[in-house]
Amino acid sequence: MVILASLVVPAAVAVWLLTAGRGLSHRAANLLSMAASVLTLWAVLLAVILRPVVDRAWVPSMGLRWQLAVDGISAPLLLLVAVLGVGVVLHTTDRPPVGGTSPTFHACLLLVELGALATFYARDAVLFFVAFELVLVPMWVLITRFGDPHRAAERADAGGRFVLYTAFGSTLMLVGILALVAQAGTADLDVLAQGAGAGMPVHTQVLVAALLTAGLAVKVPIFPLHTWLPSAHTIAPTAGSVLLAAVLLKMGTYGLVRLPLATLPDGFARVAPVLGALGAVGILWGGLACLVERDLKRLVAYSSVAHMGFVALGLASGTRTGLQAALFANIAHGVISALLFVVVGGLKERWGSADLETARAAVREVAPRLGFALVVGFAASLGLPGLAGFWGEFLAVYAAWSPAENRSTGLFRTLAVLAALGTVLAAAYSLRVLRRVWAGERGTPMIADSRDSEWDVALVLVVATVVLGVLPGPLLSMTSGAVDTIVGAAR
Amino acid sequence: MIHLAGPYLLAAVLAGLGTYGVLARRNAVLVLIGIELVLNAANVLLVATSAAGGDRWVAGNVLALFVITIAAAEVSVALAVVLAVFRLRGDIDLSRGHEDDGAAS
Amino acid sequence: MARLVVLLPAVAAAVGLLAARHLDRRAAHLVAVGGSLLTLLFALLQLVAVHADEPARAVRTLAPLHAGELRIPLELQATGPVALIAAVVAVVTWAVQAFAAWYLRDDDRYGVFAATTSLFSAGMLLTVQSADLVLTLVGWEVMGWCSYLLIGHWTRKESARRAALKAFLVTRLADVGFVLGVVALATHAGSTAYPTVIASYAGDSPTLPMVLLLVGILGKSAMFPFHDWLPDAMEGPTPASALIHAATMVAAGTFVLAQLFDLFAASGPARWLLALSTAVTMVWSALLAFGQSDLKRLLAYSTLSQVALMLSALAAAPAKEGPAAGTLHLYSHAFFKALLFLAIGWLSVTVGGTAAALLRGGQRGHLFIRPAMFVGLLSLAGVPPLVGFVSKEHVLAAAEVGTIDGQVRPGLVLFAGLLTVPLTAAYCMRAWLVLDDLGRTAVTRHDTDTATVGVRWAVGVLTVLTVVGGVIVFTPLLDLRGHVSWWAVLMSLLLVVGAALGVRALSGGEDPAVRLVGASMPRFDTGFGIDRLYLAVVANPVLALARLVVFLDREVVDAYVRGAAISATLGGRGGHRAHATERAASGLAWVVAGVVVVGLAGVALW
Amino acid sequence: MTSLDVAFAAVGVIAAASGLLSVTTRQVVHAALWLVVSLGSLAGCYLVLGAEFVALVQVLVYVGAIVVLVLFALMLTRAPIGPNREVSTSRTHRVLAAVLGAGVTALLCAAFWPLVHHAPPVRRVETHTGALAEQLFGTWVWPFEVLSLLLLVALVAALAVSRMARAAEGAEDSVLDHAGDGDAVDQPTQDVEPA
Repeated sequence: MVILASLVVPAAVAVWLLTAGRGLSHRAANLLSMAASVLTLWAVLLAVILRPVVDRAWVPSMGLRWQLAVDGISAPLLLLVAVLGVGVVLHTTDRPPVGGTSPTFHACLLLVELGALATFYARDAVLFFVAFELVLVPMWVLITRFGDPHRAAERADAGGRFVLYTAFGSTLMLVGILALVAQAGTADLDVLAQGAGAGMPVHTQVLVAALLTAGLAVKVPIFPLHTWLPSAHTIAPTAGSVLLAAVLLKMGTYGLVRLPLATLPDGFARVAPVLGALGAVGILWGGLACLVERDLKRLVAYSSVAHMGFVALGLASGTRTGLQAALFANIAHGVISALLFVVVGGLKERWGSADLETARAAVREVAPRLGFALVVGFAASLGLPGLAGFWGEFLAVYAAWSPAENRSTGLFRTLAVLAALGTVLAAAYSLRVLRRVWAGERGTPMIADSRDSEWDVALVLVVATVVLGVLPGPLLSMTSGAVDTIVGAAR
Repeated sequence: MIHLAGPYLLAAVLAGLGTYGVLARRNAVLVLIGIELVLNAANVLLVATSAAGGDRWVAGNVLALFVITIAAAEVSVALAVVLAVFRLRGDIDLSRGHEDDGAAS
Repeated sequence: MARLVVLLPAVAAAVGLLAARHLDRRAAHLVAVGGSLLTLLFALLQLVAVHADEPARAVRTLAPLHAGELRIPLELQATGPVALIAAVVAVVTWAVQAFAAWYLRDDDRYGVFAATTSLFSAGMLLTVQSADLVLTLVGWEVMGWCSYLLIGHWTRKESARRAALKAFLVTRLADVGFVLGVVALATHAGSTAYPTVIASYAGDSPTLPMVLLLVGILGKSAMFPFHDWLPDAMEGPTPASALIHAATMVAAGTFVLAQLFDLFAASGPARWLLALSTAVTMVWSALLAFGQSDLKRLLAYSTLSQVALMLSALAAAPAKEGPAAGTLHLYSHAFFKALLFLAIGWLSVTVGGTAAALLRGGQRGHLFIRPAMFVGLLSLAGVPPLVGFVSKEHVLAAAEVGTIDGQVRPGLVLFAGLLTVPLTAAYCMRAWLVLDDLGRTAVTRHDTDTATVGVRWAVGVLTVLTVVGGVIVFTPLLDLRGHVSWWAVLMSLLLVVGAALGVRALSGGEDPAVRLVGASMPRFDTGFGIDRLYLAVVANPVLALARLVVFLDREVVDAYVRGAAISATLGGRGGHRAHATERAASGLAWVVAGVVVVGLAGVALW
Repeated sequence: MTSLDVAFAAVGVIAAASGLLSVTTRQVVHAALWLVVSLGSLAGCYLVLGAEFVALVQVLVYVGAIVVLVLFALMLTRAPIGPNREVSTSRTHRVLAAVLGAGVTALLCAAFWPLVHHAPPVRRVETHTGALAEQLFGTWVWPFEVLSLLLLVALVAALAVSRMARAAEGAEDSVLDHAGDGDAVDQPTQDVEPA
């Protein structure tokens, strides 16, 4: 019941905002969306605690079911989405969107939240796909209509690139899902995971796993399928960037866990070395790109590529530690990148552009709060212990150093070394940004410090970053049961 | 007693002829004749199935009637279009392309 | 107790950070100094408790982490050496906090500085107390980050920004080795608890993990070839330098290695690596120290040399000797180096800088600084019975035992150590001559010394500890098994006295470095261009690679994407052009042809 | 071969042959007339298959109404009397069309082959008009009603299309008038559309 409530509330409000409520003022739309997202958050909280199950027939002739549930893997992601759902609406309170009407903007935010929640709830492969695709359109609207108002051509380019690239990935994934469902005769993800690809010839498993992995890798994104991400992030409004980084990318990694890894362990074992290697290359690639990138938002986007490389590496290692690492890094990246995009988006808004080469006032001097959040964000981004980023990356390196028996130890240890070197690059680009943006002696031109809703959001994220870093135990134990099930079934 | 091979063969032949008629004619009205032949091939199949029995709702015959009705509707609209085109272009030659239009006007 | 020792400074840091934002500096001061005093109190209580009862081998903190196959128990320990070093760290932290409150009295960011210092000490105490590799790593990295913030405290100064960046990046690069070493050790044991890890290697040689770990330690301890970040770090406020150099970050590696000494002793290549690196650093930085034009940088190079001495004890000591000599030197170095830094910081406030030329005769007539400096420099040079002498002799003794056994590696360390002894004495003498400038007659008295009671207490306590700290060898806290032979003592004493007198004789009333080194002093100041070497070997190639990556990203990886878009557009345009003159009849024919082909395919496949 | 088979073969061959003629003849009107023959003999086929009502409707609607409509259309479009090469497409096109027609036949034969291969003859079931009426106004009444609606819509649509064509004619004339003014059409700022 609470599951349905958490889906129906944003859906209903979004549809109402898009149809009857189009004339609402910014304030009214914001209040309404706030109410909806807070309600959703409560419903998700209840769902995470109560763990109910919804199971109704959907397309009986095809064996598809309207099957929704919560487990250890999806629970943290659901919470993340619900909290950020409130966060982005709160963040929008003081800044009416440019480029379209406020109700449309809020409706898009709610729809993205709805799609993400449905994706994480879904226990039916086809339902998962449908929910997965649901997010595309509102996100596209956010990018192309509400994006950077100064650059119309790039808005269209970024939005189109985002939609076409991810739709391309989704097509691959759809083919994989259909092949999987047709071969196994069921679309129930739990049943598929228990079956673990039994009775399927190995080459079919490898093919299907490769299709699924490739499709989902676009969304994650994993090198070399990442080029949609920087442009989308650069153009998207702050709330859009936050959702993109903290919600959409997570759907890709979640899909990797649920689909190829859980349902086709033997096939995935063959694909994993490639995935792991691309993840490690992504870590270095993203880190290196950040060293010379001029646009601050693009830089954060590239750092996302690097961080998702750790997730991919953890997933590829095939151990429980690796899976735990990936899930932790996933959540941690959600929080950290959300924080960074809130801060960086705020800076871009104040500066008028996000170019790093332009001489500006040092943020530490003129806007200490923003500066503080920026420092915490980048410190967490470079994997500082005590902040959220550390555990996932450390455990991912550990998992790569000691991969599962059926993985090549030599290869994975090389990848572990590369990934560890990637953390140095992360340190280098983080400090580069801090040195250019945060530290300095200039006090002009003055920019306003962060306050009100923006600061509230940033503060919540800072606290979340610290809490996750200091107390990783609850999150790790939340995921451990489900991880044991998945890897246990694979063994 | 009847072999179903006959009706089936007739249906196949009529469909082929109809296809040929559609493709080989330049005159739009004659194209319509080809379409009628294809529709009738379908009708032959329907009636033959009905004749083979085991049809509680007489679907074969009823559907054949429906097809005839639809054919009538289709022909009336199609002929209206043909006449409209004729009035616009002065002919109903399907082998003439757009650039010929441009040249003509 | 152990938990409180770690937790208190962390809480002080958090509260201090809040205080720095919302309250006045008085509150920040209270939190920082009070927190460090409380920490000191608990550290001392812990020391007493350890002395009285059974040492606590494992103290639970948070619930153990179950990260899949890996077990992370997150435990602390409180053995004798641990409690001792924790107490030392607490003392130095308190002294630094008390000093900083006065030193940074005009700084608008004192609150942040104090909070960062608290956090820094929390990191160090965590590293010291941890019985878990992951906790060690956490403390290790937290220290690294705090050192970045402390060195770069004056962000309005470009040189400080650069020094902070350099310090963090160099140590972080080396930390790759540390992380991988931890990971490799944990992989072997399936757990990160020290006892489990050590037990799992019974009979196994942990060469690779220890070499990796060692790389990290070399970086953090600023050993050759990572040594250049430390002198640059002098850009930070002097209290921060005192903290970083004396008892914490730079020396932390010694203690971590001492904890893992059983493993380290079993891995020859790692010990060779350490011996080579420390021998080079010891001698080279002692040489460089002599030629510095800035006395604070002189102290920085002396830190390098002394930390190298500490670590060399671990490289040289035979397995049966244990790591106690290194720990002892860590203990003594903490006191006298903190003392020296605080004294010179105090002095710099009164004269307005730390350059040798400015400081000439600066301390004359100063009631506090002069004796403090005297004791500190004597201890650094290794004059009995000061604490520096005691520990240095133990280190040399440990190397000597190995050398007598006929091993090359301890011999190398002993040789380097014996070279370092006179060099150290030489630069100490030079510092003293500069500060006390015997040839100068007119000395400006500094009546306007504003130092607070806290500062006087801090310097006084450190002075006393430097003088009497040596008695530690008569307690059972450190398991010292080496025996200092009388002839070694005699030899090093002769070397010290000879070098000191030689420098004195050469000076002739001038700064001896100016006379000896003269024109090449700027090259000493830049460490003979090692910074440019870093740039040329690491930074510039990486940046070039980064530019290549960006180019490839735009022109190759993305080219496929754009290529797909362009080909789709071209295809569409071509199709549109082809259809522009379409005849209905041929269009129909194509459609039917397509349908037939699809049908045929269906029938054929069916 | 049963007697019904023979009867069906007789009418079937007539239907097929006249169908062939109707799509190949060069005389436009003949094509329509051959279609009459073909559809009529198909009605015979239905009779043989026992569907008397369908046969009747076939004659009434197809032969009586549709073909007449076609003839009207031919006349209204000034179809030439006598053989005319212009009614068919070029030779290559026709060859392609023949191939595709044969392909369709082959395809259908291939699809039907498994159904009739070695199948024994079946008993013919006659559908009486009464039974048909019962079903048509019982089971199928809603589709039937929808179809009647469709017919109505088709009628209206036919009317509308012919009227629209007349309106478009007028519009085209006016566009041509403007085009005659020179290069005014090329200027996007100028509104060339008549109100």
